[in-house]
Parts: sequence; C-alpha cells; structure tokens
Amino acid sequence: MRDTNEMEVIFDSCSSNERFARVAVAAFLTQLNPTVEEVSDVKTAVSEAVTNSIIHGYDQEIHKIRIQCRIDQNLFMVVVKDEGKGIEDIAQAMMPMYTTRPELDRSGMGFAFMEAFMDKVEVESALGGGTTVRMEKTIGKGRNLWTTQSL
Amino acid sequence: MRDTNEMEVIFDSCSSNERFARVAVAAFLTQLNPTVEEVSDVKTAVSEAVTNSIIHGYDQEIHKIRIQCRIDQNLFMVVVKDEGKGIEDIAQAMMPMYTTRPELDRSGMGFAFMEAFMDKVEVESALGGGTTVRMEKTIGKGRNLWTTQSL
Amino acid sequence: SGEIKRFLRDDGMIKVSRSLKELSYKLFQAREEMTAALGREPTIEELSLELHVEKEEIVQAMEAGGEVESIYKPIHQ
Ligand SMILES: Nc1ncnc2c1ncn2[C@@H]1O[C@H](COP(=O)(O)OP(=O)(O)O)[C@@H](O)[C@H]1O
Ligand SMILES: Nc1ncnc2c1ncn2[C@@H]1O[C@H](COP(=O)(O)OP(=O)(O)O)[C@@H](O)[C@H]1O
Ligand SMILES: [Mg+2]
Ligand SMILES: [Mg+2]
Repeated sequence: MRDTNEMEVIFDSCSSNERFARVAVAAFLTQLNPTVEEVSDVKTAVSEAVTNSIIHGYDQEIHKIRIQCRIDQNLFMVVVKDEGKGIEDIAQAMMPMYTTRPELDRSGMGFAFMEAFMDKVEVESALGGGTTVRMEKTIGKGRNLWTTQSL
Repeated sequence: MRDTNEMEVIFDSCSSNERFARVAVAAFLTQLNPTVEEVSDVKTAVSEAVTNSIIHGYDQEIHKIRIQCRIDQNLFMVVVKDEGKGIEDIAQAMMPMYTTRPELDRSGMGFAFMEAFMDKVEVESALGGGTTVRMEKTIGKGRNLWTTQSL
Repeated sequence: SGEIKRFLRDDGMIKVSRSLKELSYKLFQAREEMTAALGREPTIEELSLELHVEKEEIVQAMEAGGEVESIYKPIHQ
C-alpha cells in the first residue's frame, strides 16, 4: 500500500447521515488495521463533531457537512467542517460541561470526548464563518510491543 | 426521514480505496432498508465503475474519483466520475466482452454487470475529457407483492 | 424451477440490516474469544480473517451492533 491516502465526503446535515459518516470514516480507517477500540474512538469523535455541526452550526437546517480524512503512515487525520454560524469563544466552548443548548439535553461534553479519544483536537471558527475541527490519532501505538510479546 | 438525501465522496484512485467506496455507498444506501441482494447489486455495479476509472481512466496513476449518491423516495442514484482519458466509442465499450485491456485479464463484462444489476446505466465520456457513469435502481420493488403472497 | 426461483427470491429478501446485526453478534463473540486468547485486543484485520468478512464490512457491522449488545448481554452475564 502507498504511505498516504486521502478521501473526502460531503453530505446533508441531517441526523440520519450521522451513521453514514461514521461508517465511511471507519471504513477508510481500516487500512491502518486498527483495533475495534481504536475504530470506536475515532467514530465517537467524528460523531460528536458532526452532531455539533448539525445542531449548533446549522441549527438543524439542512446544509452541507464536509469530512476530510488523510492517512500518512500510521497517523490518521480527520477534519469536520461546516459553514454554519460559528463559535464566538472557542476556549469557552471547549470547556467540559459548557453548552449553549441545555434545552436540547446537550451535556457540553462533545469537545471533551473528542479530546479524550483523539491525540490532538484543533478548532478553527469565527462567528458567521463556520467551524472546522481538525483531529489526529496515531493508530497502532504500542503494537510493536504485542508482536514482541507473542514471539 | 426526509424524502431526499445526498452525499458525495472523493478519493484517490488506488485499488485499496475500492472496498472503501463500496462500503461508503452501501452505508448510505442502508437508509432505504434494502435487502442483502439489493446492496450487493449496487456494490457490484459501483465496484465495476470504480475499477474502470482506476484501470482504464487513469491507467493506474493516482488521481481523484468522485462518487455522488442521491436518494429520492425509494430511487437510488449513483454517479461515478473520473477525469481520465475518456472513451472514444461508448456503444462499443458497453458491448459485452469488449475490452481494450485483455492483457490485464479484463473480461469486458464491467458495463454488462452494471446494466444487469442496476435499472438504468448511462455513460457520458469524451476522449481526454473523463468519464461519468450514471446509474439508478429502485429499492424495494415488488416488496408489496411478497407481502401479499405471504399473507 | 418455479420453486427454485422462489427459494432464491426469498433468500434474497433478507434485509441487510438483519444480516449486519447477525454479523455484529459474531463479531462481539469473536472479539471476546480472541482478546482472551491473545491477551490483547484483536485488530480489525485479525477479526476479518477469523470471520471471513471484509474489514470494511466489519466496521459496518459494528455500527449495527448497538442494539445487539443490549439484546445479547443478559445471556453472557
Ligand atoms: N460546529 C459548531 N458550530 C457552532 N457552535 C458549536 C459547534 N460545535 C460546538 N459549538 C459550541 O460549543 C459548545 C460546546 O460543544 P460540545 O462540547 O460538543 O457540547 P454540546 O454539544 O453538548 O453543547 C456548544 O454548545 C456550541 O455552543
Ligand atoms: N472510466 C473509463 N475510462 C476510460 N475507458 C473506460 C472507462 N470505463 C470503461 N472504459 C473502456 O470500456 C471498455 C469496457 O469496459 P468494461 O465493460 O468494464 O470491461 P473491462 O473493464 O473488463 O475492459 C474498457 O476496456 C475500456 O476501454
Ligand atoms: Mg456536542
Ligand atoms: Mg471493467
């Protein structure tokens, strides 16, 4: 296999596409031979970002969400992008338990989950200018260890 | 669910992305609650079109392939697009057993499979201008019939 | 031949959602067995070899697994 590979998926911001987005990203990720747990970590993080775009970015109106994935060796990079209303104070938005939509039963833990399950999370956003969430995760960390153990 | 839904996926034309593309399309199609047979029909057709773009369109160089899917009620539409070398004579290319790459063990049955497994296949292409394959399939045809029979 | 055709037809009527749920149950079992045997999490590739299913299909089945886990859990406990 080549060392790098890229894909991009663009879809309507309806909640029925959340599953589809997760599967598309997970299917692309399988090239790195992850464990079930690594796949679920990435799926959870992507889900949180996509839900945010649907609920907060677009206020549940239907517009486009774009996910870009890139594999470089065993590094997996995923970017979730909307052109929605944007975030005024990113640092505040990323604080655990902070939510602007408590009435929708939001827990304010979306960014906290992304940070817990991925190695790196970066948010770019501006009021009225949409939101871009960039995440990275190295797949197969410590796997050499396993190989050594089983020898 | 809304009656229409759209997605688009763009990926590198390497053969390791073929399976990814099939599953991305299948995951999107799942919304129509298809049978195993319907999904495998669509996957086969998409596979053939993607393989053609990789092998014939791009001569196995790495460029982009674009798949667009649209659901409208129970009609599933999928478009596979490359910007590769194009087809000179489309009618001839679509004839069963016709292949320009017998040395690569091609059977010349790709378009025949697409036509067998989908309700409609349309090809647009020009030498040097890339190739677009548009396919349609109604999902759940005859399902009422079956229900009636089993009563 | 009418009978055979109908048999094939019925077979084709299995909903993909059901077949993915079945696969997700097998996946759940295989993952537990292999984790115990290997002393670590199996990779998707190892699961795909064990279950004779493409890696991409395994992640699709994982997605269908949510309900299955709750259905089958009581049996395991
Ligand atoms: N894509 C986005 N567009 C606009 N605002 C966002 C977006 N993502 C997150 N936010 C803001 O950041 C806050 C925190 O997000 P998150 O941690 O996922 O918690 P929750 O979604 O439960 O509110 C949200 O309440 C919202 O105000
Ligand atoms: N995307 C494409 N770009 C250029 N040529 C194509 C493309 N798809 C099909 N063709 C041409 O049409 C022919 C028939 O295609 P197909 O029926 O799939 O058979 P095969 O792939 O086995 O040759 C190919 O041999 C090729 O010459
Ligand atoms: Mg959230
Ligand atoms: Mg072909």
